[in-house]
Amino acid sequence: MKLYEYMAKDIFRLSGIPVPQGAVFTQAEKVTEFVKEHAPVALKSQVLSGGRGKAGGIKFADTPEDAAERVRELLNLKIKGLPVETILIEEKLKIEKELYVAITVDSQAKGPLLLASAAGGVEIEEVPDDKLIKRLIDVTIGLRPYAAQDIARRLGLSGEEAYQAADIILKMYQIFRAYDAELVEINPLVISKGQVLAADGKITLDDEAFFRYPAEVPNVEERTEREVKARELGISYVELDGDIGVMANGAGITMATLDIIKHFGGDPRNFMDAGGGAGTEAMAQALEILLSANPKALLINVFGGITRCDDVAKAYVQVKNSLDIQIPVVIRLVGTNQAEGVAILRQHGIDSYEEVAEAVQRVVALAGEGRLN
Amino acid sequence: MKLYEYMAKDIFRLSGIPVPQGAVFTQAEKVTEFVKEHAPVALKSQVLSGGRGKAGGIKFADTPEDAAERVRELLNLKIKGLPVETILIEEKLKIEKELYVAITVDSQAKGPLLLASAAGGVEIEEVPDDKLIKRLIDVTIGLRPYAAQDIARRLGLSGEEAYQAADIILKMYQIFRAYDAELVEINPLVISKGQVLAADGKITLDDEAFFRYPAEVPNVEERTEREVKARELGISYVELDGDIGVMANGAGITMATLDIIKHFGGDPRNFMDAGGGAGTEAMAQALEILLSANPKALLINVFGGITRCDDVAKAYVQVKNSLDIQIPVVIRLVGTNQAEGVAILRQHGIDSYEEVAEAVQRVVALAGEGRLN
Amino acid sequence: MAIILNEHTHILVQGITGNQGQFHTAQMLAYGSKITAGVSPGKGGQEVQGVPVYHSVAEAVTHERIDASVIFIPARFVKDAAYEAMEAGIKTLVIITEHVPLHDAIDIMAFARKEGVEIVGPNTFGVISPGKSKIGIMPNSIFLPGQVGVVARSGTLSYEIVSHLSKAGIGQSTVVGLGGDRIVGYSFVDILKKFEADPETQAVVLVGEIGGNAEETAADYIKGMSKPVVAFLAGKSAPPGKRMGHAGAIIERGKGTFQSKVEALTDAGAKVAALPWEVSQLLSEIMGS
Amino acid sequence: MAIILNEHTHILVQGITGNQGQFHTAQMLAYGSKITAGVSPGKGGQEVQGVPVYHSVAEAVTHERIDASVIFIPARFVKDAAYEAMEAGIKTLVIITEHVPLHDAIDIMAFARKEGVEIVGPNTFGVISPGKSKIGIMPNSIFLPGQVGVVARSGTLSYEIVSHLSKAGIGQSTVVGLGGDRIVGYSFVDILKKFEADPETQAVVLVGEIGGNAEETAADYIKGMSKPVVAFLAGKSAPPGKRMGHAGAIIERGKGTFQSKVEALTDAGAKVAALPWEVSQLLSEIMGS
Repeated sequence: MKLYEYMAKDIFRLSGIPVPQGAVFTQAEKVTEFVKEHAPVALKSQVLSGGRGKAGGIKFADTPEDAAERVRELLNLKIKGLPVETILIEEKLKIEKELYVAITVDSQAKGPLLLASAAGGVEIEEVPDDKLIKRLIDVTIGLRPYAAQDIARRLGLSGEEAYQAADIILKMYQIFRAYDAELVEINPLVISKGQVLAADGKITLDDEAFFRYPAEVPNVEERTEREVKARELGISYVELDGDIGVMANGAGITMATLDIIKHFGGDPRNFMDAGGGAGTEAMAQALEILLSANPKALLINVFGGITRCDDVAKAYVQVKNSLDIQIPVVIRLVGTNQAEGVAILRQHGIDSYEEVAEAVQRVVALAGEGRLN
Repeated sequence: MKLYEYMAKDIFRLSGIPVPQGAVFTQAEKVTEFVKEHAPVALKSQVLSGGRGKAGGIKFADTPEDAAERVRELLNLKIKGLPVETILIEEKLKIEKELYVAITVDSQAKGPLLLASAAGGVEIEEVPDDKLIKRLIDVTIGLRPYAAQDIARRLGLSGEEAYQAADIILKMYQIFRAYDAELVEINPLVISKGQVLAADGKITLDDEAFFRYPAEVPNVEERTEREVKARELGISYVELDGDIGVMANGAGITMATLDIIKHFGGDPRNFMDAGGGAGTEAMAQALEILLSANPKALLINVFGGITRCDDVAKAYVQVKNSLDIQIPVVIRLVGTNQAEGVAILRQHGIDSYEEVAEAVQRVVALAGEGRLN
Repeated sequence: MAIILNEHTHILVQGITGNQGQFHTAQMLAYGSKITAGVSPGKGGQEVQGVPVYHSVAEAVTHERIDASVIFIPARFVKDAAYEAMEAGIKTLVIITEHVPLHDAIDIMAFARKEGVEIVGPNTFGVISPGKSKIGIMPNSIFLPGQVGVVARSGTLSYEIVSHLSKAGIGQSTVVGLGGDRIVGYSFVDILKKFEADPETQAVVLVGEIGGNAEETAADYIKGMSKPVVAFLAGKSAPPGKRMGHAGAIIERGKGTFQSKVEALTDAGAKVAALPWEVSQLLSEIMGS
Repeated sequence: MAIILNEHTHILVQGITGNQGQFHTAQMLAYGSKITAGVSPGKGGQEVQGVPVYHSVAEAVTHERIDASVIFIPARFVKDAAYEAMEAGIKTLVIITEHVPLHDAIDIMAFARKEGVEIVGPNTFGVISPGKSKIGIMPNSIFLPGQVGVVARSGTLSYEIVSHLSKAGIGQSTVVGLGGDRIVGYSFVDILKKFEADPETQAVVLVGEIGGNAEETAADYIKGMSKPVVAFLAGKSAPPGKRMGHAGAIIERGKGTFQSKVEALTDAGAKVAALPWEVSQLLSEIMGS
């Protein structure tokens, strides 16, 4: 779960990492008092996607009137398709230096990785490798003061600035561990009037650890209704742009199914890994999600491993009778109890395929026909 | 630093380990209200030495009058020479089972050791080895729930009792680490009306970690005035029963010096490892401590390593002139800058020895003469 | 021979009395796996499919020989179960459970390194040495003993590929599921090394997917391998920034793209199949059968 | 030969710019120790006695060869300094500092085990291989190169004994201070094993004291040693329950008594000297010189 900048900064503040004076607004009318006290100010759209600055999502103002006007503009903005609903207004800093610091996970080293660069303020992908400081963190001892001091020094800091930066880096690591974070990023970490502070902040939390999130973790939902529903069912669902609805069992095979659809000239409407759940109720709800996205045709691709083909067939037959499915459905069914499953489908007049290639070619053709209607 | 039982139980309570209802009293007059509410009660003298029960330090009462009388008796008691000043009064428990659990440090394994026994309530030294459950704890992962559950099961518990006991054991480990403890002991851990609770509690904290004790750690001083003063000087000082004052540099050589004194028929008044501090002020204060214990003679045994003999000699000469030393002092001085040190002493009419055997024989003889006076 | 697992491997099942544990214990026994014990706290003394159940791993290892443990435990308790097995001295763990918190996986791997333990998973279908033994949840029917080693990030996709191999008469020495999470124990390189050293294995199939750089790192190692490698990669059509089911299957910040992986593997001399069923064709060509 | 330390050991001094660090760097250099670098955060680029100072251990190891590090750092920062050295890959640490918190020592030892690091101390005078090199704070003048290995818990007492040896013409191969704390790195057994394996060492002197069971455990090992062992133990007259200076020197709950140690060592075939100066006499008798 990605947190909005202002939420990340709330956590920073709680953890003792200095952030600019700021407040959150959803209405232009309410900004007067804050801006009076802190002008000049920066007005920052709260969205989760990157490239907010380039999209015009950050503005500046010197007076309350000016600020209210800018807030109105921002609240009318859409960034990558999503409307801006919240604005963080902060004192505008006199920035002397911009640094980059992040803690993320290194899959290869199987542990936390600290990234830092003296070239802050730009997207980290644009920082050349020789300007990027990397340090793996051994979780058995954690990030230690000497390591944080070493990073601060290699960022070109010394004296009080180095001390403050090292302290912030240590606190970032504490947040990373205490909040089950996948990413804690400060970009830029700025030096302003001798003080080191987080001018921006990104925190991404691990969805799998939600059961132990600290009480102060907010809930952020920037998903479509269908994605929310799939999430509740424990199903992996990602919405795409095409018109062939896809349900498969297993992340790898679902991805491969999408690839095969593309290969044969089709265009998938979604990624749906329905996992091993072959129960009638689960099947019905998953199909409802698929259908609500208005695809032209559906492909169900099941390789029965743990999932038994006869169970899948039974569930589908039952659901088919209760749901009013108006589009063609192609089923590919192989694996455990394949013969029984295929027989059950056939009893109810439903064909199925053994080869994924044939099934995909069929569904692509059917979707094409659907598009012509 | 050993904590009193009631302090240990305060920490238990803070950490969520159940303890009996109780309150602390220093005056017999104040017990009425508590005893009315919780009678029958147990009255427990708060002392740091073991064997409190055998010394008559624990009593029981059914009524407030009875309790007040017992408290009066206890407040007149001395246990191992120290007067009882505080009484912990607790509800008297209906005890169904008494267990023993402790977490201590294993020097050989270099980590925490959990000890448990189904034979609680007696001194742990009296528990035969085959009835003692031992489990080393790997601090990199800490004491884990499965380990605590395993201990509870091996203590013969099951169901809810096992669950509660395991929870208490996990919390004991948390205390052990969070408070820098050398020992966290519950003896007995009792089962009373289906509840598991700490009927007694011992916590010993590591003196070297005082700088990071949690705020709630109380300060316990059960030392002689001289021991307190030595502690403030950073000198290791232990009071003994004899009449020869001893100052040496190094724990091992100080112990050996006491042994040699005994070997030659003398009796040391104290252990004092004055370490490497050869400054005049430190020397003066250390000597003042020694003299205030009224020994018949003093032995100063210095093997100069880091400590330079000339510095020791200079300091002694200066101090000797300012303090009024009424008893004979024997000095043994060897090691770094030995010749210079011996020369300085000689200039001031002070003899010194090179061999510890000779020095000890001399001081033993002088103390003997002192005793005849 | 085979890697990781053979007919002599004595297996412990942690969480044996749960639904998953019971079902797959039966499946593994049916395949011939040597399951010597199960663990389920509070249920010591019971039996599951004739396998004795113990309260704790410590208890199990004092009574039975155990070489490897397979974990069927709810995600939030997996860390504890893994620690328990490692503290008891077991040196191979197969963690089937999905949705294990990231930081728990990090902690498990750190302790495993300290204790010298090898870990398959989490979120894996397990390991099977066809005809000898399996430790995991893969279907029993699709595998065929033979000379091709298979290593995959994902389960059903590798079943798809393996069943094509088996139908084509191409048997497998061992099939290993690394697991779909961002942090897993064995990496492609770990397994490639084992296949390279295994005299029974003649060629290797690598089934990868978008996200991370595991395939790129594997490519570096493949350059020096003596045995041929055929790869298939899923996620060619996946959009960036979206997690495709697996926690690890996400193109982030321009890293982990399909193209990057195909290029790396091709440059390393591996044949990359465009479609799953082409893997067996490429293998047949290479192995000249 | 010698154990732990010889004339080729390249030494780092952590805390080199402090009073203790500066003084003992000079003393070690005077003895011939090969000190290649020092560390003092914020003071990189300076020199102490001609030794280059670096900001961090990581920086020092990239510029200089370092085989061992000696730590002169205030007690509350020792854990961090030890971690830093170990993370930088140094495999031998000598921790001079006393008053290190018990739990810090526990943490240091746990990480050392993980990283395969050997530790002398804390609260040790260090290690000296007479005539070759020293790492520590022992006086330079009292040692004599030779064939007797000495291992001790405490400093000044071992100086006392060593100076008797040297005066009697009995030289030392290596003298090791284990440290007086309850938790220290090397144990008597670790060092006895090294002396047993060291061709230069002909006999061993063990200087122990009351408290703990290190001497009893040592006795178990001594039973199987080929080389003669002479022991001296301090604390015969110490009362129970009182810490005699060293954190480890306390008779608790009837354990760690003088008698128990003397018996164990005598039973194991070691000669136990009643008085410090008898050690050299017993050695002379045994070695027939």
